[in-house]
Amino acid sequence: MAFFLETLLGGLMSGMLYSLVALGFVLIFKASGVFNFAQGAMVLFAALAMARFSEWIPGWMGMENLFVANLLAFTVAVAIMFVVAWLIERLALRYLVNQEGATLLMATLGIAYVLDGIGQTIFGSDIYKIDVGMPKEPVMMLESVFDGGILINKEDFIAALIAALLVISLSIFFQKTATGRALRAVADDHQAAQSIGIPLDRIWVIVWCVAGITALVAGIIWGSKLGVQFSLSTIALRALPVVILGGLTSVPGAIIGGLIIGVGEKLSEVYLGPYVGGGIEIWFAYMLALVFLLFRPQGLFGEKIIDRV
Amino acid sequence: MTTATILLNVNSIEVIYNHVILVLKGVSLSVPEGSIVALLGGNGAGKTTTLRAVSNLLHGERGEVTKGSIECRGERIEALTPADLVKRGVVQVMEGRHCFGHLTIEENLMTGSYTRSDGKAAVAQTLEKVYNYFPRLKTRRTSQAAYTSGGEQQMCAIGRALMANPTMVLLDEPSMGLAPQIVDEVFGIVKDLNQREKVTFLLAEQNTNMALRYADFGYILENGRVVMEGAAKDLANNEDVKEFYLGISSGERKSFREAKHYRRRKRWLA
Amino acid sequence: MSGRKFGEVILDLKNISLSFGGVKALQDISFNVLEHEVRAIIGPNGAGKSSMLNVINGVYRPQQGDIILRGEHHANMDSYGAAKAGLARTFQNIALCKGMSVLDNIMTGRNLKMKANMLQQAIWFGAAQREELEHRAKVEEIIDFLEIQHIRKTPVGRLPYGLQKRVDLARALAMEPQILLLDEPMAGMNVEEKQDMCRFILDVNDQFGTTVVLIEHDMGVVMDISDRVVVLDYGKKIGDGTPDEVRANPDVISAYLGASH
Amino acid sequence: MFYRENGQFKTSYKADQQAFAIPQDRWAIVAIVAFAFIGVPLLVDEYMFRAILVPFLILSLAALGVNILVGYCGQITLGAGASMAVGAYAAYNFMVRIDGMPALAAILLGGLMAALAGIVFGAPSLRVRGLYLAVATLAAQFFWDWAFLRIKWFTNDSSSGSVSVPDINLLGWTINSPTDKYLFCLGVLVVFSVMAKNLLRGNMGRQWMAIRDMDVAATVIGIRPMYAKLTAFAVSSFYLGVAGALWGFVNLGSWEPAAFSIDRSLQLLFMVIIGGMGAISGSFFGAAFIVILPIFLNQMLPLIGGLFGLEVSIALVSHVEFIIFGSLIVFFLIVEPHGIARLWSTGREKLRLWPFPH
Repeated sequence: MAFFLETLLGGLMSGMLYSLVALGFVLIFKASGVFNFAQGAMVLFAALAMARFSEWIPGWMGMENLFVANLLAFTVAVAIMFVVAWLIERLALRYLVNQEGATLLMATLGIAYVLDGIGQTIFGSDIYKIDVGMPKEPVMMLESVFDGGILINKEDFIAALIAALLVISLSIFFQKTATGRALRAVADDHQAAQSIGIPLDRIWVIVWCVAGITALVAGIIWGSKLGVQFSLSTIALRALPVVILGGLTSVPGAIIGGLIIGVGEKLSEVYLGPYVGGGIEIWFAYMLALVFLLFRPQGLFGEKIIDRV
Repeated sequence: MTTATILLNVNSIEVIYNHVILVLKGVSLSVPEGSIVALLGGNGAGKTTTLRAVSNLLHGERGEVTKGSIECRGERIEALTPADLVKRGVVQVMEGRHCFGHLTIEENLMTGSYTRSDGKAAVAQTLEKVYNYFPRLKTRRTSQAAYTSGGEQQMCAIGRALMANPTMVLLDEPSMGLAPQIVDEVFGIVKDLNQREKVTFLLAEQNTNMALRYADFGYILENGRVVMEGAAKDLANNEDVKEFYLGISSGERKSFREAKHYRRRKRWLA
Repeated sequence: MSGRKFGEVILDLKNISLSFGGVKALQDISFNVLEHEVRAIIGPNGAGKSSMLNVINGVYRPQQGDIILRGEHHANMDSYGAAKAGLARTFQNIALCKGMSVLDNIMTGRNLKMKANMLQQAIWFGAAQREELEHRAKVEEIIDFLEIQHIRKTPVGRLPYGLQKRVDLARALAMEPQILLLDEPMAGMNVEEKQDMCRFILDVNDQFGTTVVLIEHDMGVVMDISDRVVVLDYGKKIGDGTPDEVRANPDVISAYLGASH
Repeated sequence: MFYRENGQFKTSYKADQQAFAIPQDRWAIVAIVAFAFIGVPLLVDEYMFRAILVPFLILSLAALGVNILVGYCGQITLGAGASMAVGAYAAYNFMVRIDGMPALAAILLGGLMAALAGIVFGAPSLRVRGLYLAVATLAAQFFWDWAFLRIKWFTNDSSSGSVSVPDINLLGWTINSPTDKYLFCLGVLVVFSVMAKNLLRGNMGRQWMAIRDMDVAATVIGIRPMYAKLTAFAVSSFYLGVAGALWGFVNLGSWEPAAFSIDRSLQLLFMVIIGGMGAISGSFFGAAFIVILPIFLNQMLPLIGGLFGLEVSIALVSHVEFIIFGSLIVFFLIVEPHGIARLWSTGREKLRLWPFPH
C-alpha cells in the first residue's frame, strides 16, 4: 500500500510538471488560436539560456554568490525569451494572420526547428546543469500510518507550488484585465479583433512572452531535475496527451489532465510494464488520452463543439 | 451636400487578391461628414472589398490595393494598420457579425474600447450610451455571445464598434440573415446614431430597398466598378434601379412567381 | 397556383422536440408536406428553422417525435440514410468544396449512384471510366438547366456568392431528390439574382415534380412562390397555412412580420 | 512552342476527362517519364543514385501517401513514419517466415498490413478532428516505435529491433546495383502515381475532398464520413507501407526502428507542406527539396565557412541545417501556403494568359 501511494504521489508530482508544459500550449492556443508545437523547443531554449548564463555570469563578474548569479541569469533569460517572442511575431506570425489552424501548427513546427538550431549553436549541445538551490533531500511522510512511511521529493513539492502560483496569476491576468480580454477576443476571431482596433502584433508578442516565461519556469524545474540537454525539447511530446486530455482551451484541464497522465504513466509502468517489456509510458499516455477522447472529443474541460450546417 | 466636408475620399482604387484576381477595377467615392452613404450591388460586386480596402483589413485575405488612393480628412490612410485607423475614428463592422463567441456580450462591447485612452469613466459612459441604444443587449449582458440570436449579435457588433467612439462606421451587410422586424430596428438605430451622435456611416447592403430608405447618398457597384451614383431619393426613382434592384417594373411590384427567363436584363455589364 | 396538383402527404412531422444541453430548439412541432408542393418555413432568427431542416434530413436526431416519409417511420434516420431516401439539401453558409471545380462539386452529388469499387477506380479504364462518363452526361444536363455552363471548370472558391448558391442547388439536384430542402437559398442576393433563383426553384418544382421545403427571410419571395407556410418562433409553431392566411395571422404579425408588412 | 489552348476543342466528355486535358501537359509528362527511364541511367553516376535519386523516389511515394490523407482528405497525421515501419517490418516478416515469398509480393503485403494498421489507428478520426486528431496519430507513432523495439517476435528475435534482408529478386532480375534499384523504385512510383491520379480524379477523390472541405455537410449529400475517412487512411497507409518496405529492402538493406521515428513523420509532413498540399506533383517537389537540401548544405556550409576562414564543425552544420530548414518551412507557409506546386501552377496560369497579366 505504501508503495502504491508512493507511486501515486510520484505520478502526481511528475504530472504537475507535465501540466506546466501543457499550460504553455493552452495559453498560446487560447489567446491566439495557434497550437504551438514549438513549446518544447522554447522550454529547451529557455533552460539552455538559464543554465549557460548562470554559469557565464559569475565568470564574467568574478563573483561567487549563487543566488545573485541565478537572479541575473533569470533576468537575462526572461529578456531573451521576450526577444524570441518579438522575433517570432515579427518574422512569422504577422504574415500568417487569418490562416487555418493546420497552417499555423506547421509554422510552429518550423519555429521549433529554428529554435533548436539556434539554441544549440549559441549555447552548445552538451548536458548542462541548473542549480537554483532547490532542496534535493527526500521527505518522509505519513510514517505513523505506514510502516516506513512514504518518500517524497522536496523539490517536487516546491515545483508543484510554483506551478500553482503561476496558474493562479495567469488566470487573473486573463479574466480580469483589459489586455486579457483582448487576448481572448483575438483567440476567437483574428479579423474581428483587428476590425475594432486591437493590434494583433502587440497581442501576439504579449502571448508569446507569457508562454516564454512559462517555458522558462518549466525549463528551470525540469532542468534542475534532469539536467539541460537536447532531449528536453521532446518533453513537449510528453505533454501533448495532457493538452488533448484536458481540452485545448482549458487551464484547469491542463492541470488535471497533467495529473491524470502523470499518475497513469507511473502506475502503468510499474504495474503493467514488466509484463510487456517496459518503456510503455509514452504511448500509454497517448492511449489514455485517446480513450478519453472517444468519449469526450473536446477533452475533459474543452468547450463542446456543436456542428452547424 | 456640397457644403459638408468630405470625411472619406476613395480615388479610383484597384484591388488584387492573391496577386492574380482583380476585384476592384477603379472605384471612386466620397463620404461627406455626418451622412449615410450606401454601397449597393449584387454579390461579388466588390462592396465588401471596398470597405476592407478602406479599413485596411485586406491583408488577412491576401488582397492589396495596387492603384489609387484612400484619404480620410485629406490624409492618406492606405499604409495604416487597422488599429491606427480605429484611433482616427474609423471602425468597421464586418459582414456576418463576427462577435467573440466565448466572451459575454459586455466583454464583447468592452473589447471595442481597447484603443481608447480617455479613461475608465469615459468608457463606462459610452457603455451606458450603447446600452441605451440597444436595451436588448443590456438584458443579455452576461450571456456568451455565441448563445445569442443573430439580431442580438448584429447589435453587439455595432455596439462594439461604437465603444471606440468612432466618427465613422463602415457597416457591412447589417441586414444579412435577419428577420424583417429586426432589420427595421437595426436601421432605425443607425439613423438615430447618425442624427443624434453625428456618426457618419458607409454601409454596404444587398437590401437596396432598406438602404435607400435610410441613406442620403448611394453608389451602385457592379463587377468592381461604380455603375451609378446619386442621391438616395433619385436612385430610388430611377427606372433601372427599380427594375433591377427593387423588383418593381412599370409602377408595381412584380411577383417572383411571374419572373420570366426573357425579362429585361442589365445592359451595362461588359 | 391554379392547375398545379398536389399529391399525398409525402413527409409528415409529428410532435418534434429537440434540445441542446437544456436549450430547447424545437418544442412539439408538427406539420406535413404534400407531394409536389413548395413549403416554406419562416420565423425570426433563432426560431429553430435550420434546426428543423437538420431534423428532417437527419443531421440532428430529435429527442421526441416521429418523422414519416412516404408512410415509413424515419425518426432514427441519419443524414446518410436521408440522402438515400431521396432528400437533398442546400446550405445556408454554402458548403461546397472551394478548391474543386464546379463540375466536380456537382459530381459529388452523384456519389450515391456510383458503384465502381476502389480498385476499378484506381485502374480507371473500364468500369470506372464508363460510369464517370454516364454521370457526367447527367450532370451536364443540370449544368444546362441552371445556366452555369460558362463556369463549369472554374474552382468554386473564385465564384461570386450568387453563383455559388446556384452550384449548391445544382449539386442537390444531381442527387435527383424527391424532396429538396433549401436553407435560405436567397440570402444575400439582389432582386435580379432572387428572380433567377425563384425561377429555378419553380422550374424544378414544375418539371421534375420535386417537392420543395425552403427557409427564407424575404417575405416577398415566400409569399409569391410558396404554396403553404409554417411559421416558427422560439422553437414553437405559431402559424401554418397559405401565404394569405399566414399574413393575416395576428401572432405572426406581432412575432415576426411587424406592422409594415 | 506556345502554351495555348486556343483551337483545341473537346468533342466528347471522354476527351475532356483525361488525366491531363491539355495536350502540352500530356506530352511533357510522357517526355519526363521517358527521360527518367532512359536518359537518367545514361547520365548519372552511382553516388547520385544512392544518395539522391533512390531516396527521392521512395520518399516521393511516401509523401504521396501523406498527401492523400492530409492534402486531399484533410486529416492531419503525425504518424506517417509508423505506417512506413509497419510496412517494412510486415514485409520483412512475410519474407522470413514464408518460404519462397517473392519480394514484390512481400512488399505489397507489407503495404496491406500498413493499410490495416492505418484503419485501426485512423478510427479516432471518426470522433475527433483537426489538432486533436494530429495528436491522436502520434499514439500510433509511439506505439509502433515501441512495439518494434520491444516485441521480439516482430523482428524475429533480433537485438534492438534491427533486421536485414537480402537483395530483391524480381523474376530473375536481381536488384542490387544502384541503377537497378533506381529503375525498380521508379517503376513502382510511376504505377502508384497513376493509380493515385485515377483515384483522385474519380468518385473516391471527390468524396475525400468533400470530407476535407465540408465534413458535416458531406454526409447530407450521401457521403459516409466513416467510409471516406477510413479509405483515405487505408490508401494513404498502403502507400506509406509500400514506401517503408522499399526504404528497408531497397534503400537500406538493414534497418532499425529508428529509421521510421517521429522525425521521419515530421519530415514527410514537411515535404507535403513545402511541396504543396492537395497536389500530386507537390509530393515530388517536396521530396526532392527535402532530400537535396541537407546534401546541399553539407557541401556548401564548410565551403562558405572556409571563405571567411571559419572552421565549420559537423555539429554546427547540423544545427544550421535545423535553422535553415525551419526557416524555409515558415517562409513557404507565409509566401505560398499551398507550396511549390501552387507556385508552379500559378506560373502556368500566367503563361496561358501571357502576355496579358489578368
